[in-house]
Amino acid sequence: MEKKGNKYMNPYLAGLLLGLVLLASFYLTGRGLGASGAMKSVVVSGVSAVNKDYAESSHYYSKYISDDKKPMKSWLVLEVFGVLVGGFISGAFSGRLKFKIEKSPKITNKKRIRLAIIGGALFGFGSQLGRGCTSGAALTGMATLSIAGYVVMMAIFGTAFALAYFFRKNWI
Amino acid sequence: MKARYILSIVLVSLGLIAAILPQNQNSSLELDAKQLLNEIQVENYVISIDEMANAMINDDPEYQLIDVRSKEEYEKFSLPGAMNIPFDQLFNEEWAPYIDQVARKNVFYCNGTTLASDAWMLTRQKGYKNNYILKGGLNNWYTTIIEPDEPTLTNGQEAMYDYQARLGAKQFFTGAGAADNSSNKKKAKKPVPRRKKKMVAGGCS
Amino acid sequence: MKKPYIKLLGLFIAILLIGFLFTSLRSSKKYKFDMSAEELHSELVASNHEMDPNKAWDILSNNNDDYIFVDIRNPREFANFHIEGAVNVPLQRVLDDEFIPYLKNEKKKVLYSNESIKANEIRLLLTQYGYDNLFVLQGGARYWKENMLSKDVFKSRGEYNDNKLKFDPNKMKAQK
Amino acid sequence: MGPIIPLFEISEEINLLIAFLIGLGFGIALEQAGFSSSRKLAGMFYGYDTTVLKVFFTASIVAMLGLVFLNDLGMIDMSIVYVNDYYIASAIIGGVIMGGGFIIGGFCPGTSVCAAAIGKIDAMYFVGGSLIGILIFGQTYPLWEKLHFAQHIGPVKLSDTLGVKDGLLGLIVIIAALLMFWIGEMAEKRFKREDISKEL
Repeated sequence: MEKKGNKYMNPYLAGLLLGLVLLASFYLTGRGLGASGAMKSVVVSGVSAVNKDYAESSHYYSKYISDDKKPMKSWLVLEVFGVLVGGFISGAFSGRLKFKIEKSPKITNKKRIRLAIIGGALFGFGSQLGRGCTSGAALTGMATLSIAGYVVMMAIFGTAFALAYFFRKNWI
Repeated sequence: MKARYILSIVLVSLGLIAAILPQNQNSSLELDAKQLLNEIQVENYVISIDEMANAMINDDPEYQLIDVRSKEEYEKFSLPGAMNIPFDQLFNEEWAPYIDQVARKNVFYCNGTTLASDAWMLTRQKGYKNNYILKGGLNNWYTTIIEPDEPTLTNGQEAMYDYQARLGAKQFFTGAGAADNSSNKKKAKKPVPRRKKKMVAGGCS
Repeated sequence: MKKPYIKLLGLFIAILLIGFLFTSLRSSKKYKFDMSAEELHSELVASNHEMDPNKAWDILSNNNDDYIFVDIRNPREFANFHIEGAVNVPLQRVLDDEFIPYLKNEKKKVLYSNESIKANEIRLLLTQYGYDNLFVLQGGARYWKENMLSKDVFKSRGEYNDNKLKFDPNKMKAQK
Repeated sequence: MGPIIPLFEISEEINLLIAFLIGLGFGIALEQAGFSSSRKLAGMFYGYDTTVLKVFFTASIVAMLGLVFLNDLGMIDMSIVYVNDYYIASAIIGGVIMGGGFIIGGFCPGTSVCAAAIGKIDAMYFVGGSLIGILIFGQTYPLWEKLHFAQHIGPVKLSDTLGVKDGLLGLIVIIAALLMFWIGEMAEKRFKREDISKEL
């Protein structure tokens, strides 16, 4: 089975690996992992590149812009860049590099992409409101036993379970 | 064997160990007894009278004298430029910016040694840096600067230089140029931003 | 069918054993303070643990068994001179297990060093570390040797008063 | 004693390098776990593949246990380690919106980046969608500002609220997670979808 090259690692082993990475992050930097924060940095620097005055006057963007720090030169951006490279390396070693759209055969590519954009937009919006995504709020928060982590985790998975029935055609 | 069984066993046993461990809070700043004992042995927290007198004459901004005696004693007599932090108020929040900082050498003094050494022990144990003790306190200051013993020939050249410097210092502190005691209480130097232990900024937002 | 369970049970017991062994070994190596700096501070403000040399003299001359003198200087200094009946606990080793019997007992321990400063610091350290009944001999060995043991009958012992101002600040100004 | 970078005031460049290396590990772990596949992720909610549950909980338990042991060995100052700030309303509402995004889009931000790296086109659109979502949030921020800061509790730990030791709560979480793993593996048998599993 291993020879086929597209089999994934045992989930528990992968979890152990991910947990050790998270622990290393805590030990080295005192903070956990994150992903949506980097995307926010991209948005913030994009907005301020288009219209700097507007970005500086906005309550939201101005929090992340100041003269001495550039939003793109932040910890999370570099970390997510690492995820991109790490994913690529891992995919290359396991022979999984391939352009494709993953979906249920019941829906068209166009619909899958439309759903991906809507889902992404919802996730992006929610991550800003909820102060972090699955990695930044739920995974990291659970490891530090913070209430916020458990609440966000339960909200995400609870909602996804509750809505799963309505979107079953997209996946199975 | 299924991975889940092994994982369950390992996690439950580690969890049991974790559950019986006492919960203690580490502090990266505070010293434990062994570390503090090492600091006491190394003894680089004592500032000699000569060094301090020299700094005072040159108005060295690096030093800040701190009088840890009571307010009454301080008002009666204190060294020029000293500020007053009475020992019983040592940990009051208002003094924190002065005793917990990294920019200057704070020199604690009292009449003898006890209060200053108490103050040093307490602040050092909390992890504050840059605090020192004036060796022998005011009594030693008086006998060294104001009534210095004239060195005999056997004391060597070094002692003679020290003696000369002390005579100069005496001139400075008691001579015509010395300011009146009431006005030489210079204002304490402004507090600098203290080294605060703060939580890492993290998360995703 | 039974074998895997035995293996798992073995693994379970092995991890637990190693874990407990590890935790019990580690706990003996900690030098955590019993008292926080704030607690010690309020204790220092409230009470006085200084031992006047004259009182110490009385204790010694009365052979008072409640007290024990502890010399925290190094063994060489101790060999040169020490107060009668004192035990030697070198400063760098005060936390070692071998000296616990001398320091952790019902008796009142009077610490002294060459001067009072080191003894005072060690007293604070040990108090915070959970020891009690510790006092500091004011003036230390030097004052003791020079003033208490002085053969000069004309030199009165007087009172040890290093914690008071020994000079008159007003007189100092009069020298101008 | 850790955390090393904030305590030893290590330079910003090293910090960013470490960020990259940690990201590298994060990416490899996500990809190896199969989080780069949206149908595998979504399988969690239909029972045919509970990888998400297993990886997610194993990872947080390993890190949690690791923190407890590091703390006990005096190797980490937990008072510095970041604990997520808890704002009740925004955490719940944000979580609900994210849950919707998860089931519709099939990714979360971290996994979408990882999936985009190995050429999943839907993941690339998901990343684009996230950027749009964040932009929308930024543009309409005045509407949400109040909600964003409502009911602030602060960085509170569950163990402190319940008044138990971190390690004991850890044991409870472990037992709960192991129960979930067991249920998950039963569900995988019950809702088996060979057609999907083969494709992944």
